[in-house]
Amino acid sequence: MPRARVVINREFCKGCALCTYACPRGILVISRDFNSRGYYPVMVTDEEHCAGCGFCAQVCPDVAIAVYRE
Amino acid sequence: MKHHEILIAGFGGQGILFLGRVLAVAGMLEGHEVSWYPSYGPEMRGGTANCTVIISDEEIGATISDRPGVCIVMNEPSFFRFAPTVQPGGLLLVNTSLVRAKCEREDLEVLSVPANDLAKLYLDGAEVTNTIILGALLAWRPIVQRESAERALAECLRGKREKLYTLNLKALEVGWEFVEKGA
Amino acid sequence: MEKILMRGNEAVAEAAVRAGCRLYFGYPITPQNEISEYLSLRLPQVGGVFLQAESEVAAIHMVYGAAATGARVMTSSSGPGVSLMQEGLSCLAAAELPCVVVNMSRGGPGVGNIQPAQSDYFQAVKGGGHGDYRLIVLAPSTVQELVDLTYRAFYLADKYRNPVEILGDGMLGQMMEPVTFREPEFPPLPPKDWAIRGKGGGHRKWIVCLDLDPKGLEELNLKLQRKYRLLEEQEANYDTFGDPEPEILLVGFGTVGRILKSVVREGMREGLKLALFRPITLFPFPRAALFEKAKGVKGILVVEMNLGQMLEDVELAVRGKVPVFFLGHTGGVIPTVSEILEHVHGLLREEIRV
Amino acid sequence: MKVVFERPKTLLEKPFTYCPGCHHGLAQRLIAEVIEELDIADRTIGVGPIGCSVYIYEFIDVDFVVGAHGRAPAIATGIKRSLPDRIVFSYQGDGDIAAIGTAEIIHAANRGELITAFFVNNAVFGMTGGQMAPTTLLGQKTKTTPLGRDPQVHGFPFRLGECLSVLEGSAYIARVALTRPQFIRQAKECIRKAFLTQMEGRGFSLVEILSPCPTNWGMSPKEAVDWLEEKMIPYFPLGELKVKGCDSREAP
Repeated sequence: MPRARVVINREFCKGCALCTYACPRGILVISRDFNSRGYYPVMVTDEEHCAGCGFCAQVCPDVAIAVYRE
Repeated sequence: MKHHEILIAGFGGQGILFLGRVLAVAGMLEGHEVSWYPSYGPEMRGGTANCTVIISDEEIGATISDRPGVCIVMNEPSFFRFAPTVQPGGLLLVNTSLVRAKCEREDLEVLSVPANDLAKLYLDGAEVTNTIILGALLAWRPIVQRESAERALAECLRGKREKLYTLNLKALEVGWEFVEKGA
Repeated sequence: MEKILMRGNEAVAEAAVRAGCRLYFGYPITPQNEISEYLSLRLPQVGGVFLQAESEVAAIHMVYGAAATGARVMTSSSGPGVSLMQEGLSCLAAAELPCVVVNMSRGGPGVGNIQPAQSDYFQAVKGGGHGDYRLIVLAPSTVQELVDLTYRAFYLADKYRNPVEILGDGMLGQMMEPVTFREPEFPPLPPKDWAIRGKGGGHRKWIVCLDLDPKGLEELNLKLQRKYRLLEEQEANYDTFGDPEPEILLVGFGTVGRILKSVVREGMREGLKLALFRPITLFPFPRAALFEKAKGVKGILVVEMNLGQMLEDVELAVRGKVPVFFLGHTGGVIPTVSEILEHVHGLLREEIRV
Repeated sequence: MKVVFERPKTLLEKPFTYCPGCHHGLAQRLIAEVIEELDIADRTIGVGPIGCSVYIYEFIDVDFVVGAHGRAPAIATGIKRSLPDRIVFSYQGDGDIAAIGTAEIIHAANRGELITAFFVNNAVFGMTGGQMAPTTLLGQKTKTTPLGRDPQVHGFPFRLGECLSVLEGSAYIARVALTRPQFIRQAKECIRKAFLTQMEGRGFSLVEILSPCPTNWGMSPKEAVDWLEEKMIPYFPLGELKVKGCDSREAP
């Protein structure tokens, strides 16, 4: 069971990747599937490792990320 | 039918606009149509002032006149500028205290009133030459009744300037008497 | 009712307050400063707001903001200042916000001078700023009419959700005439449910003066045009005076309109068959009425304190059926009764063969 | 699970129309959060400008008025004077507030107008396609400074915040950036203080938000964020420039 959960709104994300640099654990990457607007949104590679710090959501210019923690 | 076009001219500080306003209010109080149109802007700030008052029994169209029937000149520059414009047969009222030049036109009625000298003689030199001139004008030609002018003075001197009312009444009397006793 | 001898500028200010105007934003410019001077004292007495802005540009946008809240608001200026306000007026027209703008116009172009002129006619009636819009333009010719049209201006602004310009001039602003403040009764106005006042418990609203979608913007423009057509049908207004079957019809607005009244009166005394047609609304221009009135006349003489601006609307209105002549002065020169009358005689002698 | 972060309700549920990596969305999220936390959405009126910032009216769930280029402070003044108990803010870019609308913002501040201005400074004209802004840095290349901004020709980058700080009517002026989580936390605090300054009737308030424009800077979002920190912050230092009664440059 992961301790935290990152929910990415794939339709809001524009793949700017700023969250991937903000994540202290490096578990966010740009996905290979584009969304309906043609952007490649981010995805979580290893949710087990998420500490639920919320940095990704804080820096997201598109407010496309929600974060939850135990 | 009553219809007077009166041009009043002089320099700033002589109460030109005030004199015009008193005339207009007096006309209004008598139930006539009236209008008052001042010169304004840099012309006034440069020291000269004039206004046109029209008192009429019919609705007033043009509010200025290029040939006024009555013209009051309170200083010399005004005399030179406006005396030639007066309608033939019209009245030119000259403040001879300040206008030394003589009117060459023979088609005018000329009324000479040494308003500043009268003020010095009877009113301690108070700055009410405008009202002295008004008194003289109304004694010579009853454009409005003297009582209306007195009421208009009260109307125009309401509030802060109320204390000047008595002085102005006296000034009106001085001008009136000057004409009555034979100008 | 009591008559008060009042200066045009002060009369318009008092009428605005009585019409319910509670906010004024403006910037000093001669010859209309008495409007703001009067309101700076008067508006606080009725719980209103007077604010001297840093420029006419700022003033008109303050008007825009206050108008968006549904308040009755006005500004005033003269020629060069009204030019600076065109940006805001275009926005007010686009956002369909009601407000009243008084232009006590002066000599132009450029800084010009401060004497009365009517050379802002094109600017006032043809839009003035960018885009396909019109202001409602009212042209009073006496101080009493200035008062009556100020009441009407606020009513029309609210009724049509459109900026209204009162186009006066330095003479009308500076002169005094007796006035009474007869408060007119207008039909009830629809509620301002569009006003921006914070969403409260309800849904949010917005007022914008842009639409980046071409179809949307065209739709707005078509809606505005429908409004302008309605205005033409319902609000075109004018005054006539003189011979019921004139040979020469004199046409002039505002200050010139009243001078022409003297011309007609004097001409009729001399046995001339003259009449006056004086548009009171410059937009909508009383085209249909003028077309009717022009039937049977030998000629029309348009007189303006500009070099032929309303002239174009007169020509359009009579559609070439009657010869139209023009006499104009500008730069602060005021046409005189005798000059105009002489011109009329000249026309009858030479131009118009009876 | 507890919520660490969720999109605020006052930010309408639709994707931003800004370019990838642009901080407008972030700035608008913080404003929406503060409005929500202060519980003032029902009596807040926003004033939109022209430029990329204009889209704010599509995203924050409060009443909005949008007017012409640079005039938002005048429009906000009209609204506030008409409805003194409402909370009125403008949201403007650098071209809007620091070039065409300089007079309006300076005089609104100097009057101590009880409004709050948010100033998004990205050192370039965004919507018109990347021309020089008053805040363009020396040497910075833009569409109209193709060889870099030359002070001999174009003058110097304009520090609006400092300029407004010296006015008697301004009560709260701060400059913030949104490039890292701690900056973002500070920014939100400044935005909150700015609104409170207005609500407490202390005077005019402004928060300048340094923001990247990857598209017009010709950079990736990450490069743009780095460039902002390396180049912009040294010229436009972060912190509170004015808190009425004291003159402090400390970060909140």
